[in-house]
Amino acid sequence: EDTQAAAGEPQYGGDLVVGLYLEPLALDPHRQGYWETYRVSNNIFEGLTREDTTDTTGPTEIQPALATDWSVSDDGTTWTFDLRDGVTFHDGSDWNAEALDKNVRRISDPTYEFYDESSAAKLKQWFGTLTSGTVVDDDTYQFAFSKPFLGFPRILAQSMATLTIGNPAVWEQYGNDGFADHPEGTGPYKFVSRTVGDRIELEKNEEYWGDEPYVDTITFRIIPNNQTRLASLLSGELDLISYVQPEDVETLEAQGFQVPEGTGSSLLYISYNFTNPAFEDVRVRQALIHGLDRQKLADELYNGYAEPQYSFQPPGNEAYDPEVRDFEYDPEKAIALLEEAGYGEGDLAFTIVVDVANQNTAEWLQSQYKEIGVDVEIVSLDRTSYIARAYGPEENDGLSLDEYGGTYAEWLSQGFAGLAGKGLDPADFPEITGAIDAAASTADPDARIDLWKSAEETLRNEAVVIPTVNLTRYYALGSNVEGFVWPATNWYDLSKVWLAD
Amino acid sequence: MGTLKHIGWRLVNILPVLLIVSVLTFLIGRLTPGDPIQGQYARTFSPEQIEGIRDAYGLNLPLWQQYVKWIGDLFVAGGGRSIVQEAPVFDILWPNFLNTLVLTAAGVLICAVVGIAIGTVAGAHHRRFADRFSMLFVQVGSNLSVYWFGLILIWIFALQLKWLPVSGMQSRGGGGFGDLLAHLILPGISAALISMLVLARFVRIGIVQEKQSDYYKTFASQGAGGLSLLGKHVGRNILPPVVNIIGLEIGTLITGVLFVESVFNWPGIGTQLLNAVNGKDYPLIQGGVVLIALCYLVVNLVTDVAVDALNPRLRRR
Amino acid sequence: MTLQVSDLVVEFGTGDDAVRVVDGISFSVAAGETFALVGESGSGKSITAASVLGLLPDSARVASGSIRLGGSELVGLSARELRRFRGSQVGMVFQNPLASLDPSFEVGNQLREIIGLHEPDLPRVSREALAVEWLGRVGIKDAPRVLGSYPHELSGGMRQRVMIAIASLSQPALLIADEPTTALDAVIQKQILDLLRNVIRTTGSSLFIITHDFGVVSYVADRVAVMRDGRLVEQGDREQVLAAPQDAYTRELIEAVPEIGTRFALERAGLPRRLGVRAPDWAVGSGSPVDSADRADQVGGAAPAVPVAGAASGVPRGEAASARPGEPLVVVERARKEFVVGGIGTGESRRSFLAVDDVSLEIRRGEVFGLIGESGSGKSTFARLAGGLLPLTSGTVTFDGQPLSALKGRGLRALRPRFQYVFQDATSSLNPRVSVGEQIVRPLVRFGKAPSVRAGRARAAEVLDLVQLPTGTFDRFPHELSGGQGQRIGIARALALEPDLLILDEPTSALDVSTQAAILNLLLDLREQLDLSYLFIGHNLAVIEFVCDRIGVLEAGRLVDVFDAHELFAPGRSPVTRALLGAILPIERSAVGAVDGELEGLTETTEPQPVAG
Amino acid sequence: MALLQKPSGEALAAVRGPAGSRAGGPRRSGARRRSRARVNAQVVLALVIIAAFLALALFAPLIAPYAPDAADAGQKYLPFGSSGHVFGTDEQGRDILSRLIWGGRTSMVVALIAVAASTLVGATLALVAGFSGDRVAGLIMRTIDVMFAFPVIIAALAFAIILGPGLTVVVLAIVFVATPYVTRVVFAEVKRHRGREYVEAAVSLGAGFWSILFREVLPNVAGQIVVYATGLVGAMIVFSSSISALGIGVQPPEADWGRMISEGAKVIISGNVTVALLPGLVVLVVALAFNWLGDGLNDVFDPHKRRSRS
Ligand SMILES: Nc1ncnc2c1ncn2[C@@H]1O[C@H](COP(=O)(O)OP(=O)(O)OP(=O)(O)O)[C@@H](O)[C@H]1O
Ligand SMILES: Nc1ncnc2c1ncn2[C@@H]1O[C@H](COP(=O)(O)OP(=O)(O)OP(=O)(O)O)[C@@H](O)[C@H]1O
Ligand SMILES: [Mg+2]
Ligand SMILES: [Mg+2]
Repeated sequence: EDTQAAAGEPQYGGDLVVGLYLEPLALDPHRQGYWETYRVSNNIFEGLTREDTTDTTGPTEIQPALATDWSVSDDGTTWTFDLRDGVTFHDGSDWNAEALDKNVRRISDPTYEFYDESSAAKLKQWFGTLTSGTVVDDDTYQFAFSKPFLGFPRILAQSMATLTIGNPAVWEQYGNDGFADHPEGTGPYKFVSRTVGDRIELEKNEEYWGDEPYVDTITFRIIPNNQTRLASLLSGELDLISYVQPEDVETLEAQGFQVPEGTGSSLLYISYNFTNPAFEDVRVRQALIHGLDRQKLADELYNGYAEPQYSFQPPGNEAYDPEVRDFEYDPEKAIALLEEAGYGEGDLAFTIVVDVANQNTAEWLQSQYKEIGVDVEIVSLDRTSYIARAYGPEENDGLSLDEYGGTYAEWLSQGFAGLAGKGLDPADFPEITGAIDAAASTADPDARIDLWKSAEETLRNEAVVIPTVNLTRYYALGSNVEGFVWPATNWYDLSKVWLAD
Repeated sequence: MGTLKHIGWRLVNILPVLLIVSVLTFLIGRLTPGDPIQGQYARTFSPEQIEGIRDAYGLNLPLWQQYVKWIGDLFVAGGGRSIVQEAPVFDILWPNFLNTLVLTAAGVLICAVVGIAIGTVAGAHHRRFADRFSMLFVQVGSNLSVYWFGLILIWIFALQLKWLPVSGMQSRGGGGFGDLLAHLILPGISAALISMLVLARFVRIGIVQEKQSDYYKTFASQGAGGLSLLGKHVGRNILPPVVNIIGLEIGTLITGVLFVESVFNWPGIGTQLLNAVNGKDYPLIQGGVVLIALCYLVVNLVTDVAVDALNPRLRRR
Repeated sequence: MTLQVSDLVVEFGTGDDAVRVVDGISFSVAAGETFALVGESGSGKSITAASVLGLLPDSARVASGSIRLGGSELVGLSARELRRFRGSQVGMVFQNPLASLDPSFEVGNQLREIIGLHEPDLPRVSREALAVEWLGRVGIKDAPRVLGSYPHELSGGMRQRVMIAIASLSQPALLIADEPTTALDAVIQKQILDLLRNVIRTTGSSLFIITHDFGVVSYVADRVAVMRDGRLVEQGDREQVLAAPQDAYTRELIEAVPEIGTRFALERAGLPRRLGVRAPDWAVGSGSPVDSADRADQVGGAAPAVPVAGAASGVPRGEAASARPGEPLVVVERARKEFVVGGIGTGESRRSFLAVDDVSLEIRRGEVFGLIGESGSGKSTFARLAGGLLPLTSGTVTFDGQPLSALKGRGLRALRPRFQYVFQDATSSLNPRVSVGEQIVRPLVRFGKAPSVRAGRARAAEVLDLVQLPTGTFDRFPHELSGGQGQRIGIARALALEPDLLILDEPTSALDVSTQAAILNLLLDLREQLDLSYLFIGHNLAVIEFVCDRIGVLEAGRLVDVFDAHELFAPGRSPVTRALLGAILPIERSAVGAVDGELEGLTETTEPQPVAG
Repeated sequence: MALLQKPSGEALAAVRGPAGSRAGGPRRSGARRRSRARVNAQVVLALVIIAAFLALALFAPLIAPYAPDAADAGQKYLPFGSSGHVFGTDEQGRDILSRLIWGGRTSMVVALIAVAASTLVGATLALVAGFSGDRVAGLIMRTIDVMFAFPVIIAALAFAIILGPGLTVVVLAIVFVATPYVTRVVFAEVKRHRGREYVEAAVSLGAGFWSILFREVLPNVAGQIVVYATGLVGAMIVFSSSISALGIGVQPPEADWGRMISEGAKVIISGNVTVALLPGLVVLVVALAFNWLGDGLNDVFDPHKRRSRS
């Protein structure tokens, strides 16, 4: 927010170069994944709704995008959207209910010529209960679900497994597979070119329906090596980078770079291997939470550029409550609980499985748990092997580390589904599943958030997961980059960014 | 066997080698845990949903069918489609591959020129100061991790002195050939260092040994000396190992520059392969390995033929 | 320009470890003069020669003394300063010509380069022409093929001639030739010596020649020095040294020179066929200053050689051996060997070259079969075929009833110890990285000829002793040996296995006559004791006649003549044979002038050559 | 055996020189010549360095001031020369000096074992291929091609997945990477010796295939092999850092130079010089020592050098 305050009169023009830390996935609105992808693609595609990307504290408000208005039936199953008028795709063709319908059919209607099986599979999580999509008139469209789905508008504004809008003319011309090579939507920037492994270039969409974006072109460069990305920013080759390392914050600030403070809506969390019998005992799980000093973790490992987290709902989430606490740091208690569960000092031993990127966290945890008499061994793996191991754990595996989260309350059900992949049998936790089901399918908009909060509470009480920290410094910008806001979600809006001289 | 026949035979041999490589890569990919879908969706999707996506990508078909389909794709469908990037494999790999070749060429050139020069100086001044000093220079250079040393180069030349760019192949807004060269210098040097030491050491020993040979005396006795003797006769006699090592170096760099690529963010095939591995993107991994394998095989073949051609005793078989 | 060497001391190593191999020698070579250095193998001749040009091995250095060339001191000059003298003023033919060419370049290329060193402005065509001309001068007829060949594709003699051409073509003021004609047949040898003499005569330069061949000394030398153990034991005018040697060693040397007819003289006298053994009348008649007492002394105080040797077998043993009708040991039938030359990458069209052309012969058990012929006629190639080292293009080789040419792997290897091979190029045939002792021991142990390594060593020491090398040689590496020492290692290595057949490719070319005599006697002794057979290739006809029972003559790969050694001079010999005989260089020993009448007659019938004056 | 004794050669004796001065050059006692390798200063230095590091590794528990995994994250990234932590601390606040000392245990041993193994395998394959017919040589060299063609990361990952990450994987990955190189380098050297006369001589002396390879040709290429192999030691420690960066190597918090380098590389630009530079320098010193040792050993294999009495 301070960047805006300092800003003078915004200027148009220039090339904004953004350093990404990951190669984005396909630029296809229905196949995309990862935030880093969305940080690129939300300049090209828009959804029916969007999050308020000027809100730095959250929960972000849902704003109209390609839809101007929406309403839900009383039973919570049917959503009707009024579509924005006068919007065109990048090739000039019209945005209307027909176009939306083709998007819907692409992911849900096997009879459609361009039904895309893989998109459908990926979107099934939210669209599995979709019973019909109906063109009411040129500017009105209706979604009908078999169950109440009050979270729908916010889901529509997400990056993954959701229905952002692509130009149907493109898949009609190039086929479903060809879309990613010719990504076209309605967004403020148009796709120019992409070299996988190197860069993606966008140019300003002169016909954009919203406010005119400032910079003429945006170049996204993919620079996975943290040090190189840092150096490229320092040398002025980049204007903006994501995934700043805590170690680098001071260096950057000392040299006049901006490292805005904020919170995304994700968190680092530790989950248990439920196939390991040791973790069947809730006391053991609680002990491991009591034994963890999250404040110290944030201070020591992240140089204070992270906030400790106590809830499985990340900050920025609509159901996030900063006040809730799970099991606070209390090593004595942890030791006592372990004792109770039958583990004396050194009796409990397991491995922590991590992605190399989180190796230092694991090392820190290792010494932390030593203090409560738990012996931890580290297995640090490359990304795929990590996922494979974490989601197909070996017997002695204990903990694994992930980072994820979203602004939508339904994230809780996703996170919980993910835990199931790690061997948690939902049937063992009927209270949790019950609470989640109740929240997900409520038809009462006023009760919805509270239901999710209490679902989170059941989860918290059962100690099925250890929320850990949330990073507070994630992006860094050159000193001449103005108008950048780190909203309380996992991406940003570049159409508001401008370059000072 | 005649030379031509021999080359033909070697060319024919490439096929089975490629076949084995392709089968192995395929099997390693499929038989080890983890898959591209799980990699992307495990955190938020339930196991059943993930299974559904796998179906959509045909990953649940019998292995042999997948293999056969992929082999077919190699020839007609641009190597199949990347599961993660959703694009034809060779469309993704080809530009990166060319970039890698550019970097490799620069690396090999620098390596050959500097390595041979240092080896020559050292060999010609065996056990004297120039020998020790110049060898120390390459020894130091080559025994530093590229991963590490590359960053130091960046720190010095790009951040402190601001002479050279940090990363990538082109400056903001693109640039001409000069710009490319500027981007090529640091990665080129880093790549060259990987094998420079081996080359320099072989040149050095070669020279020392050749200088003891009788023919060296013959020419010395005729007043030949200095560069002509070193360059022509010694040079020619140590050429086979030198060519061999340079051939190896080319091969090495094609995948070995992975770390150079990573440090200097050179958009090359190594990075792609690493991405592919990280995402367990089967078609991309397989296509990449086959492409690299083919490269290696060709480079090795050319090297072998060249080395044999350089040996008069082997040439006329 | 004169070469003036005074008090030259050359040592290997320094300090206490230093080994002195040249021990204070002085001599000079005047302009227009030919100076011959003869002497014991390993006495330091080559080292002396190499020190002139500063081309000593790395580990050797001139410890003291001076080498002056036309007024400039060469000792102590840097390599760069020395380079001014090399080639242009001093040319050098190294002792081991077989490895002295760059293996990676065609001969023509190397010749052109060296011509370019001396005449940088000469265009390529003229260089080529000059190269061809010089190859012609050294007796190479098919110059184009040779120019386009790699060194390993040439015969030993061809390479040696190329070396001579290289050293001579700049017509240096001083030409140092270290045993320049060892691999050459008599005809070529004479041609080359004539050439060298001519050069010297016309340009007023000097020739410093190291040789073992007293024929050569007689033919070209003005002055002669005799070297032994790093010292010059005698030096003087040729006539004086040859005719009236002062030093006992010189006398010993001269006496050991094999000459045409010696064998028959011994036979007639009923004496064993051994060199250094002379029919008493002959010895007396020769007026040699070596008196019998002196000789008895050398025998080591034993009883006089002749009676003892005779008594040992009762009959002249040589006769007995050659008369015995042994069954055939080796049968070669219609052997052909074709080499392919040219082809891809050589810039020449691919064609084949017949090195051995339809040769059939037998070697009988206990026989010494001599093979002679011009250089490049295919002797070594034939020997390799007979020894199972090269595959035949067609034909068969049978050894003791077993078809060698059809045997492979294990079967062939089992036979290996029974036929052995002494390579023409001794140095190259030794493994440079294995000590010579080890190289002798290995085959012994391998074939169970020595039950243990220890026994093998003992045995190696024995054979080293047989070939007159000190036991200390055991631990040396090939590069630490002189030419003759290396050659003897090759012989020792093969002999130690006691093979049935020994193929000897110019086995004594690098040996001084005294050592040569010892080796030849040894071979003859062994043959008698062990019933060995030899295939003996040589250029020195006196040696061939002395040791061989039958002789075959090769010309351009074809066997043109086979005859009994007694019939060497018989009418009906092929023109090649006659030419070779005609080119023999007699030794001008004034007192020996009265050789046996028979011998003299023979020499006359074969166009005796004028002796150099 | 009794056969070839001194021939009955009184006649022979007649041509021999006076007793004691047999032909054969200058007298020297044979005994003193055996393996008087003059070890040069460089080799001594190299051996001292290597021995020192091995000793440090061996006695790590006694020497290292701290346990290698004794972390105090509150004390992280202390610079060089800090009191209590002379070499500073790393991102977990562990003592770098102690980690370097302990790290030698894994790094040196791993590199040595792996390099030795790949040299053994590679050199053997190369020798065999160099002296075999087209068919066998082709088979060997094409197999090597398969290994070559396989990108390192994929191979390393495959090992890691099959065996689980750890030391064995590092060793195997190094062997996998290094073997084809050794093979091709040695193969080219070996081929130069095919057709040499000494080999022909060995054949005529009845040497069998293996004997020619290992007793005749090997000594002639051993120098090159040693030079190459010793060069690999440093390179492979460095390479293991790359594997570590992929998460395949030695598992944390165990100390390992390769891992320390890759961790250091994460903060070079950030300016944490100590943690970034020290491990690299240690590996450099060790690598240099091995290089020098290799050059020295090469001289030992070269009889020209071995006897150089200078
Ligand atoms: N590199 C070396 N290291 C040690 N000793 C050597 C070396 N080269 C030669 N010698 C020894 O020096 C002595 C003189 O050698 P030189 O080659 O001069 O003998 P030579 O008189 O030419 O003998 P030949 O007639 O056999 O060629 C020999 O005893 C030889 O063994
Ligand atoms: N490997 C080869 N390739 C091609 N030609 C060869 C090869 N070896 C020998 N020759 C040729 O075969 C012919 C016979 O060579 P060989 O060595 O048998 O001669 P030689 O009779 O032993 O001669 P010298 O007395 O000079 O040693 C020569 O003309 C030579 O150039
Ligand atoms: Mg000599
Ligand atoms: Mg010959």
